Amino acid sequence: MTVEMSVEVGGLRLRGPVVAASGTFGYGTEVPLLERRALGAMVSKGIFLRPREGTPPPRIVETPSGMLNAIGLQGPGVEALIRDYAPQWAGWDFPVLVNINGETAAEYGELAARLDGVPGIAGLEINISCPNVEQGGLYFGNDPRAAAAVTEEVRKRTDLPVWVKLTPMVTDIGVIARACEAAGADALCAINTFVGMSIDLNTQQPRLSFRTGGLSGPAIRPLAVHLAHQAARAVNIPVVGIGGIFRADDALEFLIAGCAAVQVGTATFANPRAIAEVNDGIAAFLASKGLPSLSDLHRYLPRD
Amino acid sequence: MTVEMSVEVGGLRLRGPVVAASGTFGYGTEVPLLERRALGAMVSKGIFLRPREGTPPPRIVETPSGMLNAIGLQGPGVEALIRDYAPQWAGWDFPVLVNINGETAAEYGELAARLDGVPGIAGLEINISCPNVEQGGLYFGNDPRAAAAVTEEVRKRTDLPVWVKLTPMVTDIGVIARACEAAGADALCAINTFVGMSIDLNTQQPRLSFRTGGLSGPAIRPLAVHLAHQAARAVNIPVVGIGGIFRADDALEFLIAGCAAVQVGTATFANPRAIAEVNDGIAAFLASKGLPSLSDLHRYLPRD
Amino acid sequence: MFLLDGNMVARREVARGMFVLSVDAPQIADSVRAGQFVNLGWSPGPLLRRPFSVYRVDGDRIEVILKAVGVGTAQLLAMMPGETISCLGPLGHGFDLSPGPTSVVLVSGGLGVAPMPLAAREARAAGMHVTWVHGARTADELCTEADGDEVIWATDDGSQGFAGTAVAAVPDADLVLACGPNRMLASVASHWPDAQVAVETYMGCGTGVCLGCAVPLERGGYDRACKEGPVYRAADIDWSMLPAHLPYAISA
Amino acid sequence: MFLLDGNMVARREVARGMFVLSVDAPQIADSVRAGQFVNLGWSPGPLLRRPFSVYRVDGDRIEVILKAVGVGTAQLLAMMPGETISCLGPLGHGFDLSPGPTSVVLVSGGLGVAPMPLAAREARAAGMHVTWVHGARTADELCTEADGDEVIWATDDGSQGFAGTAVAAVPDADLVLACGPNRMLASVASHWPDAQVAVETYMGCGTGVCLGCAVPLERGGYDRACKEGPVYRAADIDWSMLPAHLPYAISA
Ligand SMILES: Cc1cc2nc3c(=O)[nH]c(=O)nc-3n(C[C@H](O)[C@H](O)[C@H](O)COP(=O)(O)OP(=O)(O)OC[C@H]3O[C@@H](n4cnc5c(N)ncnc54)[C@H](O)[C@@H]3O)c2cc1C
Ligand SMILES: Cc1cc2nc3c(=O)[nH]c(=O)nc-3n(C[C@H](O)[C@H](O)[C@H](O)COP(=O)(O)OP(=O)(O)OC[C@H]3O[C@@H](n4cnc5c(N)ncnc54)[C@H](O)[C@@H]3O)c2cc1C
Ligand SMILES: Cc1cc2nc3c(=O)[nH]c(=O)nc-3n(C[C@H](O)[C@H](O)[C@H](O)COP(=O)(O)O)c2cc1C
Ligand SMILES: Cc1cc2nc3c(=O)[nH]c(=O)nc-3n(C[C@H](O)[C@H](O)[C@H](O)COP(=O)(O)O)c2cc1C
Ligand code: FES
Ligand code: FES
Repeated sequence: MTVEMSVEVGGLRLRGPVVAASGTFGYGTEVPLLERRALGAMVSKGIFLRPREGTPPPRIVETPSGMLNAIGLQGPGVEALIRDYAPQWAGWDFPVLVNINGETAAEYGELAARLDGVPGIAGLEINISCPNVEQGGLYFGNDPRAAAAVTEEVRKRTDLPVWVKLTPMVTDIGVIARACEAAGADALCAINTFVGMSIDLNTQQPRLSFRTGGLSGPAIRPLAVHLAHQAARAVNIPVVGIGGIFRADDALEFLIAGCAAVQVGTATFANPRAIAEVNDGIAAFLASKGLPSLSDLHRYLPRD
Repeated sequence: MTVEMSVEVGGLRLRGPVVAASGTFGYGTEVPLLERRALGAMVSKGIFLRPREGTPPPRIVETPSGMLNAIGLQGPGVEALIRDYAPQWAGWDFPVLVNINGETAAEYGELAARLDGVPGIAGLEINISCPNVEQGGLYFGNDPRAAAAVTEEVRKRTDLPVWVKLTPMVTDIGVIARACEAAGADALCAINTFVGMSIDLNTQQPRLSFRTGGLSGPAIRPLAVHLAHQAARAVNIPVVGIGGIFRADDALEFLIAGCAAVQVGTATFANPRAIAEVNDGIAAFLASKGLPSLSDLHRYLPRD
Repeated sequence: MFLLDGNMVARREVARGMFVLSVDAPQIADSVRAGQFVNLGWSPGPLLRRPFSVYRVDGDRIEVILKAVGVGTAQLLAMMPGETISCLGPLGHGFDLSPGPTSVVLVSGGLGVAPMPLAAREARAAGMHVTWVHGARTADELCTEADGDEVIWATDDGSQGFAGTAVAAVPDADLVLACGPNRMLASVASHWPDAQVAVETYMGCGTGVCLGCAVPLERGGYDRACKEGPVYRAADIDWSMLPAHLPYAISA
Repeated sequence: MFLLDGNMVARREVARGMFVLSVDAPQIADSVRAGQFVNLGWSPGPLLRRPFSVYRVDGDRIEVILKAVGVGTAQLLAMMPGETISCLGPLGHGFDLSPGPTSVVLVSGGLGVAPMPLAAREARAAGMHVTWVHGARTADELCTEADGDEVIWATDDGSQGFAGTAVAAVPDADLVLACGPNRMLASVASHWPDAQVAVETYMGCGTGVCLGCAVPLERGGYDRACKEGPVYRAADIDWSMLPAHLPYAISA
């Protein structure tokens, strides 16, 4: 039985529901082992307008069933991205979204304008887990108004599909989700990493040079499933589930919880074939249940 | 070298910094293996004014390096607690705090009044991770005003030491911490479980009958260390660190991050000797560093 | 209750995919009663311990019987003799086999055979005639180590013994003891309200502190399977509220 | 780059607590160059793979050398021959041993010996005279498998060979290659700016996608140890910003 795996997510038709998550797949040029046929789409490493050096080492630390990272959004800046990577992407058979980052809503808008219409760039993912310098460093994603402002600014400056990637450390993710939907997002991605800290007993200082880092991996999966479910219940646009997906069963939890697609991040570090295995496992599950297509999967979305 | 392990936490002098966490130690009468000498204090299972049946099974599910629980605060109600357990506690050589829960601030206040002066009860731990029925089910702990209102209500009705146990799923734990401090808390406990969900692929429904549950265990430790650190930076009263402590090294991360003491929960399920091992391991670490007492441990609390 | 680091000394196969592990655990072997269980942990292993009925006792050793149904059981079965398993037990409240009844039927489905050898031993010690009724889907899934004065086999496909469920094959007796999927125990309850059944629930601690192992009662409220249970009078349980879809149930 | 499930076939001790594991990994054995590494994973094991230099190649087998310094290395050393290790590699950019220089010194401290046997092989193939300088705290921590035309031992306590660090024992040569604690490499850099050094960093992916393995450069910015490294021209690294307290460094 062949299963129809394609899915429409926020203005993009993906051949399958498994997307490579930002920051865990570089610019798509590094991982040679991956079976690319399984990629629904790819989100590039987060980019700023200008080049960024990133944080000093140590940048990562392993934790129980997870890892903390503080890369500091190292990257070449948008011009180099357009020059060096977009032309390669233009030839690929899956869409590439660029993960955009800024310190002010205006910076996000400028990025959107610069990337609009560039061949090879199929869409934008707004990373709102960035400190808002105009609001004293509070994350954009923590405040529905700031999140909406960024989304609106980007929406105005581009015709590309706009996905907004939500931050998990908020009191009510539904409020932020609705604010972004109202501001013009085509899809939401839930969730980014949780802020965590690990202390080195020898130095009695944080292990990461940046002190805190973002927690990813299976440790956060139950939290991510809950938050993606809450977001999916709150809005009418598609939600892409992210957080600790290592195997097809994990992805299916998000899909059943109401997500249209999923992103796989940390898993790729442990298993460079993870995306292919997740994709194929979802197809096998659907086939075993006699479901002809992904869209026939039961979504668990009670609106009580 | 003997190390001075005693510590003063919010109106109570504990012989050691390791406290049994609420809901993971019953009423202290069940775990016969534990070496009680190592217990700094114990927090009893959460109690309401009236008896509660709790949620139907399944109530727990294992997740990567963690577990979800939805016990539903099953318990006999405050009168039975006073009748059946307090007299036993009165004879013990470590203090017992009662974890109190309500649906309105007034209910918390009534509990505090009822427990005030009862022999065997050394203090109260307010669990503010309860839905506030007067605010449409939003957790008390999610809103600084509601958290302060509960704390104030309890403070007014008792002379017992009052610890407030913070919920982690908030945008800024420092704000809640300061609100509780200002409302009269003697100490803060950080943190309670995170809300999570796990989906059963066979039934395509949540595995827990209550749908969501609280995530505990090593999975959340990096998040808990960060939040406890944030809380400790925000206030001048002691903070008790909680979340995923399985070994002495884990507890030391919280202590270095600025906590005065720690609570051990889920670890006791996997290892009934966990509390003793954590306590003894802390003493051994201090000795190995040549520190004569717990209070000589370096606290990492930059206030930038 | 003891907490021991036990040496895993042997493994044998007793049905297709069903194995018995022997673990050195002297104090537990000495004190365990039929229907009680041990909570096993190992390293590297899952976060929580895994509960298993004690199957037999052999000198200083306890035996547990299992199949690979998930991560933990697969890891246990991949262990080599010589590796260490942490054993917490004996736990729970076992079968009541005080003298009185003259005959007992031990009814088990699949892995539900687990507590029955100890039950047979205690029943015989109390002077009862023991009938062993053991069912599975098909002949090669029957646990071959039968231990009754009389033995009745039952298979869903009729490939050995009685064609049908173990419950349908139960003869008359003073006392009925049962273990198996919760679905099967619910059927036992409808035939023999006074039967003693060993139920299964997810467990957090195994020692009574977490309230995770809730067993819904007919009279309302919940008991702890690890403390008041896992053995109950069949009619005391509210079967409609006890989940029937635990992995063990699927594989039985 | 290959991803192979390799059979662990043997283990031998080469210094106190220091072991060599042999793993079947034909394509990696065929293609690996000195200074490259493999990223090892196993189940049940830690979340992330663990990077190890390839120590030797023996037919279809690669060898890695390690001590138990943490959870992962302890698990690897507890494995029995016959168990499976997932091998991702060869990874990174190794030593440049193209013909030209007539003599090379291979300087290693503790586990820094790891990439040296392959380096010796390639250096000899390129016609160089190989001096092997290997240091440790004390005699029984020296890796006994020396492989140079000339061998110099160094111990901090003077219990064997030169009394002092390996770096202090280095003779003149056209080329210096070094591996060991980052502290030691910083000292190499101050003596021989053109030395090729293999550094260590924490790693997420090992394949260049996570940017976790940042190596601070003298000219500013960061390189990826797993892609542009782990071998660098000594003077190109900003040693003041490279952490010196990784566990491996502690144990060396
Ligand atoms: C009192 C009692 C006695 C038992 N005796 C036996 C026995 O003798 N032989 C045997 O094979 N099995 C027995 N079981 C079931 C056994 O505990 C589970 O099969 C085992 O825990 C599954 O672990 P896993 O990691 O392989 O499965 P997973 O499904 O990977 O486990 C995930 C989680 O679910 C729990 N879990 C899964 N299935 C069950 C289950 N059926 N019951 C309780 N918890 C479960 C696990 O403990 C774990 O927390 C008993 C259960 C109980 C409660
Ligand atoms: C390119 C490279 C080659 C290496 N070659 C060897 C070798 O040949 N032999 C050898 O014994 N060791 C080698 N190491 C170090 C080895 O990878 C670590 O000792 C090992 O990862 C420690 O794992 P653990 O689980 O035992 O330690 P833990 O401290 O429990 O590990 C926790 C985390 O820290 C990381 N980590 C800990 N120490 C190091 C370290 N020194 N370097 C990188 N990551 C670390 C682990 O990967 C893991 O993510 C190499 C490291 C790198 C980067
Ligand atoms: C090393 C690393 C770098 C990341 N960089 C980014 C980034 O640049 N932009 C972004 O939006 N998310 C970034 N993330 C977050 C991931 O895209 C993803 O949301 C998160 O890791 C949770 O998914 P996972 O558990 O599958 O990894 C990064 C994650 C990791 C581990
Ligand atoms: C089964 C279970 C029951 C719990 N019951 C309560 C409770 O009644 N009141 C409360 O404030 N916290 C309760 N908690 C939360 C713990 O006290 C603790 O805050 C949390 O589990 C994190 O710590 P840990 O990772 O060490 O378990 C419970 C936790 C578990 C696992
Ligand atoms: S398993 Fe914890 S109370 Fe029964
Ligand atoms: S380890 Fe991921 S980029 Fe080097």
